[in-house]
Amino acid sequence: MSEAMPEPGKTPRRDKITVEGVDKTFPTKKGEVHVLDGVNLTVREGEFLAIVGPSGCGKSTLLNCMAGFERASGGSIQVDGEEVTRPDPKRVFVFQETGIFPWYSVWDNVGFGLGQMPFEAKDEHVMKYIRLVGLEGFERSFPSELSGGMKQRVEFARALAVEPDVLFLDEPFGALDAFTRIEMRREIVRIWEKTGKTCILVTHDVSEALELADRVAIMTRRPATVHSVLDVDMPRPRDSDDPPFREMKDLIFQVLGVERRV
Amino acid sequence: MTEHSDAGTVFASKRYTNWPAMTEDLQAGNLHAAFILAPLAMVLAREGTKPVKIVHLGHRDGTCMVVAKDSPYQTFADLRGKRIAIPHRYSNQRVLIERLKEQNGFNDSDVTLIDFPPPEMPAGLKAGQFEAYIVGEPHAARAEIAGFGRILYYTKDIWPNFISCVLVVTQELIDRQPELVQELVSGITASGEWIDQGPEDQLIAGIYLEGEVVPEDQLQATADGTLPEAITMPRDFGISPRMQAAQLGGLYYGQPTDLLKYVLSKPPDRVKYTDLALNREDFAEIQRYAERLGFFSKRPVTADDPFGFEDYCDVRFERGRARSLPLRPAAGSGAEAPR
Amino acid sequence: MSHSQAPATWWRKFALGSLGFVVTIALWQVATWGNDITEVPGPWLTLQGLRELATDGVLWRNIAASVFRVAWGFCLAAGIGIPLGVWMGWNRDVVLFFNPTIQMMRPISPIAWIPFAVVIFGGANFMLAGRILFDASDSSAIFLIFLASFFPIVTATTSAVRSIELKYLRSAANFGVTGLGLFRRVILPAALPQILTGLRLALGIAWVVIVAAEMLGVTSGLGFQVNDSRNNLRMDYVAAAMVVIGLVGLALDMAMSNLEASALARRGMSRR
Amino acid sequence: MKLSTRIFLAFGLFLGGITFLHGGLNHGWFADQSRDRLTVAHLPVT
Repeated sequence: MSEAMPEPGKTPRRDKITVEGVDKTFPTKKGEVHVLDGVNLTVREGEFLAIVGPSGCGKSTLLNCMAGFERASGGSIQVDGEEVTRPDPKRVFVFQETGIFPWYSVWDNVGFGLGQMPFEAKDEHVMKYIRLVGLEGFERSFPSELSGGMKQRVEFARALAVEPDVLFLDEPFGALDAFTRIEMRREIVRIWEKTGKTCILVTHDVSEALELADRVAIMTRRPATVHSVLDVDMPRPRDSDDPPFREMKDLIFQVLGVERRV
Repeated sequence: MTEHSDAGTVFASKRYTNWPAMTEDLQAGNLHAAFILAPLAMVLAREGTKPVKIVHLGHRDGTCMVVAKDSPYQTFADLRGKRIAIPHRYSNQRVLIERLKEQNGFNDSDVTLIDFPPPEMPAGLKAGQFEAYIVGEPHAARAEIAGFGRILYYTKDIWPNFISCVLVVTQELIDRQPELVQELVSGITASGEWIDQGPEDQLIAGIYLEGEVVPEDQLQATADGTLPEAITMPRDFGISPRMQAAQLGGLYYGQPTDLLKYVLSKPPDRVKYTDLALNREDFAEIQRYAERLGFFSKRPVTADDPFGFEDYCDVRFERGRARSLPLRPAAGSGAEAPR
Repeated sequence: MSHSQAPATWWRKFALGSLGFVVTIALWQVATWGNDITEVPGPWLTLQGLRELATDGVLWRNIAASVFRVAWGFCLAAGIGIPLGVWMGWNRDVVLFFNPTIQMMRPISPIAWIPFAVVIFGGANFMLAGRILFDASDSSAIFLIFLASFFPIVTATTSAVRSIELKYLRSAANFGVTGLGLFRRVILPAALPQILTGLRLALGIAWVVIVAAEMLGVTSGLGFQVNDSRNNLRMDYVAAAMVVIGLVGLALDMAMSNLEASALARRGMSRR
Repeated sequence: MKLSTRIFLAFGLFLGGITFLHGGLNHGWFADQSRDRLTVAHLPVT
């Protein structure tokens, strides 16, 4: 897997994930719930794509289908041209309230996906990613002894340790306080720029989407489809008070049909 | 000392809390020797899965019928239509009741028999759950000592020399180690005679008067209580064999020694440990009652399926050589043995 | 308790605890004033009885017998109950297969099984290297303890495995961890807290059952001690045995909760 | 030491210890076997 890193900010060339005509219905006691209706979306390699939409519109379901946790009822999802049938260490999912294991230390958590390796090699590899997310010195601690932000960092380190091609981020900062959230957003952009992974972020926070993504896909209400995909060609680091930032934000809210001013 | 071990046989006493547990262990082969109710022994010999034989008697008499002290009942006839508590369906007490019913012309409906756990009989009488109870000692004496009970009959008043408990052994033990059974039976005969007719001024091995020096090897009790620890007896307790027996009983029964002292002495013929040889007539009479009361319902006794003395008794071991008990003069006993 | 309070200091816990203890003893003493050893004994008589039983050595034999039977019955129940519970929790058809039977047998009190236990295990002793390992009363009592512990353990383990948070299972799947590794590294550790609670509960039930089970058909153990003392008109021994039953039961429970605490020490959940 | 081994060890030691204790006290494991034994059962009742 080549480490060639496209320069950050320039739109990358090749398609990494293609979503064509995807439907998804859930059987419930009260009959079928139609969540996704003909979703089409392509994600290019090394791109940071945000998926925005009202809560409950099915964006998490779409992400779960792309990750292989759920099977699409119709249509197809392909990564590097192969149909997605089940989860794969090449495409790692980061959960809202962190999915790290409370019974393992930070070191064990980060090394969870690495399987059988000689200890020195594993330790070196694990420590590399612990340093990457700035948690050096905490490798022996347990999740219950860490703050929300630190736990999120462990989850990122665990995801990156298996060197996936794609990172699925399902509202990863939802459980954090406002200050940590800002800090973690800068952290994920830094890691993304440094590692060149393809990142797909699901969020209902429009500002977050605009601060992080190269492109923003806007989902409609349920049964959801992709309404439109906007290019966010603003230089980084981005300031949410810049006029172009606010204009795009108005545009997205308009598309979503949500009054922004309080 | 038996032929197999120079160190002699260990006869380990094992105390049960109820008859069913003991009969189950006998039938399951976990137990090969036991003192058990005479009728129950006959039922086991007749219907048990593991054949057993009665080889000796445990003791005679030792059962009393007790009524409330202030109650009007003076004879069994007064108990017509009343409730009497008995320890077990196949108990000898039930046979005694049957004889009393015969003597007083009662039919079955004239008295109600209640199965009742012996230790709770005194409290049951006091609480009025029944008008009388008939049980082995010391549960009869308890009501008397506590002051709310009165002995209506001693066994000797109903059925002199009545057999109550017998020593049974499994046929398997008889076939496999007859000499062990022999040693057990002659030992019991000797101790019975010692209790009833032993010398008044001699102490049996292991019993020391208070203040006497106790040889070192006697001090520790083995884990399973076979070798008794040295027992020190208060000097004023009395040193007749019956009093020594009360001390020993206290260790193996776990019951208060003064209660046993009372049972073994007031009156002395309350329970007898001599004349323990099996005799045909005693058992024949008990068998007659047992059959009438339907003790052998599972396998009724009939002409072509007889059940006689030889089927449940084995007298060989009683004729073995007598055994002498290790006695020693009570040094400085001084105390006059109470009569 | 609307306002938040500082956690009880060690001193406050000890003082109130022992005060409660002393008051109970005082009430007990008054209620049984003047009784002798053939009636409900007072604390002083019980203490003396306890001393006698201890010096006589019979107390230690009976404690060893009861704890021995609880230990074996409980461990066998855990050894079979936990794997079955995990399998049931993990596989929908397996739980549909086993659960109705288990839930039907669960309410049957182990005491009801005593007659069967005695018949099934009444036979030979179980020998080990020429020595008796389980005699007849041991095995029937162990069987009853097995029943008393098995059902709570299986039920607790099943619900523990079924209630594992989806995100842990998805994380494991995402990293390609399946099969035995999944059980060893994710399912068992995730279910451990609830399983340990189930174990502690089962041990408590087992200890209540053992004393009742030993009332019949055995010749050693604390249950036997109670019954035997009753037969021998030694109510002081009965009360002493009850005190010992309480203390040993408490000791077992504390041991179990220490094990639970140390197992969950760094998971931030043990400070319940 | 791994948690699971610690739990197994705790239960194993407890089981082994109590088995020896019970064996010794109630089944006479350590009593001398040179002598013949016959258990004679009785109830504390005449």
